[in-house]
Amino acid sequence: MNELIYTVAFYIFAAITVAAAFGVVTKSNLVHSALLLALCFIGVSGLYVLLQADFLAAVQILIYNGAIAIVFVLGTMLTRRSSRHGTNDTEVNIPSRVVTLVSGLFVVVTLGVIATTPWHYSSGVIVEDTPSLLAQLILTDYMVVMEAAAVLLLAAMIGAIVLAKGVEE
Amino acid sequence: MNIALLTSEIAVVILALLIIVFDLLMPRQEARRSLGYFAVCGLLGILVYTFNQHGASATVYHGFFVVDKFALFFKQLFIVATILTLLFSFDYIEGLTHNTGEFYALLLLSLVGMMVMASANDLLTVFVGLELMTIIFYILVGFDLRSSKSSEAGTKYLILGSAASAVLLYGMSWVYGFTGSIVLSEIAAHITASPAMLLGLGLMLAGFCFKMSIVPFHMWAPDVYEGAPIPVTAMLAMASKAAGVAVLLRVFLVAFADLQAYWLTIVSLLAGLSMIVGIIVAIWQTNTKRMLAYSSIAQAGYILSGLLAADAAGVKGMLFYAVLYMVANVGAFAVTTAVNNQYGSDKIDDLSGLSQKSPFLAVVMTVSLLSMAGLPPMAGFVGKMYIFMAITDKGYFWIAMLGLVMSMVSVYYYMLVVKVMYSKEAKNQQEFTASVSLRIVALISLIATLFIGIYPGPLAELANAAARSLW
Amino acid sequence: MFNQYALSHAALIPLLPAMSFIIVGFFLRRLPILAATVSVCMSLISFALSLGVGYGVIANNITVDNPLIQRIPWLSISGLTVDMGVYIDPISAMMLVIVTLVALMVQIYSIGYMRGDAGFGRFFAYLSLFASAMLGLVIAVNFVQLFVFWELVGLCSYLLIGYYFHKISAREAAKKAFITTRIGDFGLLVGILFLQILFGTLDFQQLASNVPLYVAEHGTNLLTIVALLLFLGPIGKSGQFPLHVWLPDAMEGPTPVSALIHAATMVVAGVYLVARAFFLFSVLPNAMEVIAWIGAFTACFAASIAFTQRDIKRILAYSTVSQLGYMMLALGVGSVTASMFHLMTHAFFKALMFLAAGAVLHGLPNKNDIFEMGGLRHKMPVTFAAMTIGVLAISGIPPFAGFFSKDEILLAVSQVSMPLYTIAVVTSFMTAFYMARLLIVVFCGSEKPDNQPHEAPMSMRIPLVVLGVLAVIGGYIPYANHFGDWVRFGSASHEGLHWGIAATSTVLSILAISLAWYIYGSGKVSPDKLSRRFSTLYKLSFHKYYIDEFYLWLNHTFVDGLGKILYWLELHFVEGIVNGIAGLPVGLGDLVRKSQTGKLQRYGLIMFGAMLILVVWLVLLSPLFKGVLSGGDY
Amino acid sequence: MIGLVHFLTVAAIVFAIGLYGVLSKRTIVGILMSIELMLNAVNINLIAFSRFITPEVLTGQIFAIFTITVAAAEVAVGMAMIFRVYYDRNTVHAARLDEMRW
Amino acid sequence: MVDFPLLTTILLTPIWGILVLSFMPREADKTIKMISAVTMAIALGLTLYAYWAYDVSLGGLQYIENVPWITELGVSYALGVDGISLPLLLLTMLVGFSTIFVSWNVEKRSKEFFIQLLLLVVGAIGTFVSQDLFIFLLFYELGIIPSYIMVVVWGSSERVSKEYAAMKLTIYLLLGSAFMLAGVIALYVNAFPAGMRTFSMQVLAQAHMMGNLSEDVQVFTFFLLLLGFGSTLSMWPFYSWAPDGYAAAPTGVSMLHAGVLKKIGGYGLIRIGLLILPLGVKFWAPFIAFFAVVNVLYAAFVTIAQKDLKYIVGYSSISHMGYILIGFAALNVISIDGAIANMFAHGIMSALFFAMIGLVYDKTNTRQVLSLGGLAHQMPRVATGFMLAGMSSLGLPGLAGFIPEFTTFVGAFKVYPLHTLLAISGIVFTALYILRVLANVLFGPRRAEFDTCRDASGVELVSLVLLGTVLVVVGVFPQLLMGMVNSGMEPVMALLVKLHVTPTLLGGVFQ
Repeated sequence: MNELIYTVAFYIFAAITVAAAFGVVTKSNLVHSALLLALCFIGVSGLYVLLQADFLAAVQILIYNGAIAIVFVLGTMLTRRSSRHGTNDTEVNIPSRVVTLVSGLFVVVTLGVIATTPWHYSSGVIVEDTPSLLAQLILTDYMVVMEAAAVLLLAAMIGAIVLAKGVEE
Repeated sequence: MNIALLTSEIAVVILALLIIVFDLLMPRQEARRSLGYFAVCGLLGILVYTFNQHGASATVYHGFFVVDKFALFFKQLFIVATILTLLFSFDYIEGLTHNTGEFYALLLLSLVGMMVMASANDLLTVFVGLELMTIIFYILVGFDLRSSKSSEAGTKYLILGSAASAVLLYGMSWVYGFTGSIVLSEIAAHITASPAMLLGLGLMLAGFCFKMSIVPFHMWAPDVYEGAPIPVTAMLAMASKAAGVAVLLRVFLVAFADLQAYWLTIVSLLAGLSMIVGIIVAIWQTNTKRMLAYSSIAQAGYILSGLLAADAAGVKGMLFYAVLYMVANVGAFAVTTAVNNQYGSDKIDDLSGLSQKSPFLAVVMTVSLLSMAGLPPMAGFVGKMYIFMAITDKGYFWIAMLGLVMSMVSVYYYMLVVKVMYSKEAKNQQEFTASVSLRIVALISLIATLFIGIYPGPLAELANAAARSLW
Repeated sequence: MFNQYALSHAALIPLLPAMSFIIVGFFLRRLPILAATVSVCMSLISFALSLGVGYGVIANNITVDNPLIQRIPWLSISGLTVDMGVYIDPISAMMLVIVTLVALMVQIYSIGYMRGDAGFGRFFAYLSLFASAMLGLVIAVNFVQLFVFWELVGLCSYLLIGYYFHKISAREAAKKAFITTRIGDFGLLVGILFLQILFGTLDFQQLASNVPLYVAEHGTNLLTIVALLLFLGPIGKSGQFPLHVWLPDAMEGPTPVSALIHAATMVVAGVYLVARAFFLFSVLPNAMEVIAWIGAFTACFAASIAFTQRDIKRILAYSTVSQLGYMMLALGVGSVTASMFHLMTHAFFKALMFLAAGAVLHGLPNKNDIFEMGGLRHKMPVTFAAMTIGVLAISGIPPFAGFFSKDEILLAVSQVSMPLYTIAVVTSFMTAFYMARLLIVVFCGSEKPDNQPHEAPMSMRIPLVVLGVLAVIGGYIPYANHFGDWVRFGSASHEGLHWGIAATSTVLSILAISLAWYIYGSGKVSPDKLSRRFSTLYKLSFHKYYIDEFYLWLNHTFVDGLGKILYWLELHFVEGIVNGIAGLPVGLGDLVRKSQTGKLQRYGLIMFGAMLILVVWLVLLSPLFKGVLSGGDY
Repeated sequence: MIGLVHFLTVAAIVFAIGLYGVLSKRTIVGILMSIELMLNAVNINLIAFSRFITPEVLTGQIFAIFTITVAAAEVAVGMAMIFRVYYDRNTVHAARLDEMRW
Repeated sequence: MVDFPLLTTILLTPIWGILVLSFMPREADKTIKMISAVTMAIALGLTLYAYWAYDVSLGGLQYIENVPWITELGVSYALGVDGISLPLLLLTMLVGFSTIFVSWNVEKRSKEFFIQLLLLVVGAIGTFVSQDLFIFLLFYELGIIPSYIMVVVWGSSERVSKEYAAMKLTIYLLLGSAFMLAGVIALYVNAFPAGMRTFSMQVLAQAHMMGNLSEDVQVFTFFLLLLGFGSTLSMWPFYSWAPDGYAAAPTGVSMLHAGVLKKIGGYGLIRIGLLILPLGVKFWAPFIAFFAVVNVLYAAFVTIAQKDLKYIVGYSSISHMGYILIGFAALNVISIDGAIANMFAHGIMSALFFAMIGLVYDKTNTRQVLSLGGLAHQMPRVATGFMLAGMSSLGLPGLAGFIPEFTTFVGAFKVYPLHTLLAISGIVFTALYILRVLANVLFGPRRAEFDTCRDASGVELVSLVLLGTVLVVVGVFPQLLMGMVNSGMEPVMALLVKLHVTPTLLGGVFQ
């Protein structure tokens, strides 16, 4: 029973994720894309829950939906008047069958790999209290990475400011 | 937990932060050159300090971060590259932007990224270090706010770089998934030639090749090099590429060594392709930076080919080559900067009559270019010999052959530049000025190129020690 | 005493003129009198030494079987040693005397002839160099030395023919001489190389002892080829058919040069070479036959051309060719004695005639055509006398020098081959005819009104007299003194005159002279009419059988043509390939860079495409993947 | 039974869709979104592996956290860059960015 | 005396010259020239001393210096000369010294010019004195780039533009050297197992003896070297850089290239090819012999069709290289002696030729044979130089060209009779074109338009006198050269004996 729910939930979330993702790339209206992207993120966070990564699911919602998707929507709005002058769609875009071919082939290969690889499943116990373990790990083993990431965020912030501020002054 | 091993990285971060602070404290109108000197002095201090770390080969944090001769070699390379780049670009940067302080700070932070990469001993550190460096470079590439080329270059780099990062990351996830670990040595222990492993390996190789601008993952490089401010281009060419090499070496030789049979052929093809494409396309370039970009693609091919030996000799060759390539590029970019300061553009034609206006810079340019082409007695020749001897030993003679032939073809377009400098008349009779620091950098590059070419012993020993510490 | 000194210091004979060359050439070029003095003095000493050598040869009983040889190493490397040295036997001693004598005479003569010429010093320097080279050739101890000096005389010939280098004709003639003889030298060099390979030595003495052994062991086939190759050298140098074409043109040089080089000395170098290498030729009957026939043919052929020539020096040139043919013929039938004898007498009378011709030209500047001269005997008695002696000598009229030597040749030929003998006799007739023609046309008849001839100055007359005397007595005295005992190959042969042969040739010569008188002197027959009657023959002869034209055509068509074709290929094909290869990376680069469209998604496509290929490749390589695909399980 | 393979499959599909988007979206913003999709696919992979391969050490989850961090930084810089481009040329169409080529 | 580093001094003298020149003000034209001249004079003097003091009877390498350089690679700064290299070193000096004076009239940017000229010379010196392959390579390519610059800046465009010619020369030589480098790498890696590797020519020569180099390796490696050295030597079909390059180059560069740098190819074939890879040489020798003949004849015929003096000498020097090649290919002591001596003789000769052409060009502003004529009237000295060079070129005895050619033929004829025969026939064609040139340029009627041209005088005479004297002295006393060359043949002889050179084609005739 539990398993069934799990299965159903998985398929629902998977469907949401894939469908939304598909929408993101196929919709020509960017705002729609951005909203679908947010939906997709939600689907993904659902999958995280299924994978017993509650903390990640929360982070996903917070950062992706709360920040990134919003930024996208904002960005889309701000650049909406984008001039398409001089762009010739037929000339510019890569024929979609080529793109489809590449992506399709990639999926096929990956699926082949997934199917043929002998995974070394672990029979270990799943950690229950993920957030605290994560916190501990990040501040010990992964401290360098954490520091680097911090620096990265700082730099990105400075950079974003400098770039966005422009040359008006 | 030996935090002392992180000292140099932390010091650079502090330096960067100090610069930001000072930048804020300084009056708006005051020139920021003092910040540049400050950065240079700081880096010099750190450079000296890194020599202190020699001998200590240790890992910290669950083996995620390793300080060995290999890492130190690259760190010193990055620091030197940064110092030299800063020195020759003071004038340029001041003409470029008002955000000089931020520029210096970001440059230093990207240096931190590279240093982290050099020491990274697990996939996550590799990834974060790489992103730290790359993302800052996205910003720096787009830093010339007046130039639409700069923002175009930044965007291209950002989009393609992020996509490549995604690919790299996806590859890492497969490797992690199959081996159950992200630490390189543990990966090596669990590795088998399973499809997932190879998929991950392939994706990671693609990702690294992108960073190193190996054909056919090189497409971004010419546009980005051309659009970016010169010091950034220089850093991209010298340091970012070297950082790519550093992680590539560590990952492939430590983690993936057992799968050599699978990746060697591909690497040989990629290296060969890079040499060919980089050189034949460079022939057509009219922009100095773009020409150097293609040339750097070819150089990346040469460096990569050293991987084919998959032993200490090959790695030694690569490290050696990375250094001399850096030295040569410093010279070339310094001259380009000087010319750009003069004329405001980077066309090869702008070099006209340089041999008359500034014979010294003309000589530096010539020697640098020829070093890249690999002509004796310049350093490039020795570097190529090291690499090619190592790979010939392992049966990749055809690559050596191809490399030598292509390097001579490359002389063709280097000669076109030389011709412009020596036989064309200058555009105007204006006095040619170049700052002292730029001249010093050019002189250093010249002397180093010739010295390494004629007496490669010391550097080779350093590189050798660094290479051996990988095993 | 002196002859001992001369013998032991024979090396000085060529060295003295060489010294003179250096002194004159580098220091005295602008000082004509000193230049002439130095070179004449040197020649004189050389001549004296040569006489000493000649006397020493007789006194010390040095024979051809017992030569006096001095050597110093010139070149010595592993496996090859080449000496320079002095090889004195009667033959070379005779040559030394002749060469130094003629050289001396010509130099004295030149003092007058060349007076006032801008290049006076240069001229004497060249003459000295030539004398030195020729003498070096004469005393060669081995083929290399011989070849070295052989080439050097060629050079001097070139320089002296082209002495009036402002004249295009002289320049072309010099070039032609060099190149033509070079063709012969090619054969000579190859022959020498063969000898070196076959015998491991080029020394005459050693070769002479090795050749018979070789022949006994290996037969003569290869050696015959070698000998014929060697003979190519003489063909070129001694103006034998078919390489005779340069010699008449060589008359563009100053007349003393023609006398010295192209009549008396250098051109006989070929003959001398064959005589010197007779140990080789003599054992090769086939080669000998070829030599004989070439000689005979050349003699007759050149004579037939000389018939119709109008240029005084050219007539003499063809007669030289013809006489050289005689000498070759004599060698070909095995008589070194006859050949050398004729060489000597020929040197005297031919030099005499040339110098006489020079005197004529000196008296009548810028006139070469004999038919524009005429009646010169009054104004130029000495010259006339000299020329007459020369003509009589060459025609073989007793007791002049030519009679004895020619008789010797005819005798030798008659003992070997009747057809050759016939040719020789006919040639003798022709010779007498055209020489008489020359003499008559130039000196007899009436004077041309616009000519202002004058006799030559003293310095020019002395040599005429000396040589004239020699041309008279130069035959009989050697003949009487058993020339053949000394100058010989193998056993001495001295049979005396064969009266039948002597009479035949003498009678024929007199007939020929008479005929010439009848046609050209008496005025009863118009030469023009005759020439019109036999116009085809006349034209053939006058145009030298069109051989020059033929060679020119050959040269233009094949050599220049091939050059042009190859150069065309070079420009369009080789360059094309080179530029094509060079263009390959450039063109390819252009193609590749077109993929750099600037559109980032294109870049992305290429990147992802490459990534895909890479991944597919790797994954397909995986043994597991393959195992699964082929149905196995893991 | 839903297992690792299923999650990996979803991730693969999302990644491929992202890849498709990178190549086919017309504006830079769209492309950036597609890249985010790819990164999310990676995260699914990582967390799935973390769950099934190394449940006791959470490596994958930590990796995912950093991926998210980096993605955020990337987006921030990316949007700033897009504003610059838009400011410079009044367009965010990828195909218009071809001032430099060949 | 033994300890005095003579070769280093010789090598360093021009380098000091370069350093001094780089700090001279650009305007000090005369001083710059004087410094170059003095430098080269010192170097020439030292070389003459070395030549004189070399113990011929002892033979072998002398003036040896050996300082470990890059120990891990087995590179050492090893210098030394023997009978093979010493004549070539002397040649370098003689020609180098002359070029300074030939270039005396360079006014434009003279500082750069002389620095690069000296660089060219240094490169040549280095290749000839080094006994270490690595050092050899270091110097080998040193001259190429300065050549490029000099051609581009100071050259002249005639049939092709100087830019084209310079590029062709550069790329051609460099591509050749790429193959050569590949060959050297292959040699280095195969000669000894890792850890014992070395670049020392002496030690590498042992590898064959020790059986380390299989025949296949030698054949392949030598093929690569042949491509490299062959193009340096302008072996057919790798010659097409030479005529254009010489034609476009300023006189001094033409002299150095045709006279000296080209010879590095021949030197390399012997020093690196024959001594280190004998089996490879043996395998390729018949091919080389064939190419040699093509070189001689093809180039001779092409020369015949030329109208430009420099092209004539250019193609003619290609033709002459055939003699060197066939001497090399014959693989016996006499012919190799001849080949080496020929390098010397040809070097002097072609340098003199180019010097004279340079003078003519300076004075008349044309190099077209057809627009020249009768120059012997106005310029007897130049004419003398032309004559000397021309006559040496066609192998006239008494000048330097003859004995080398003769010995080459003697040696080669034994092994390749047919080839040699064809090659010898080249002397006829050589005579043809040389004499045509001499006739058309020097002789003929006086032309009024050249009456203003003054004969060579002052420094212009230096090259004429020096090179002309050498031509004559070596021609008259060939042992001066041949004795030296032959003393260097000892190691070659030992090898050749071992090789059991089997004659090919018609070679059997003589056995």
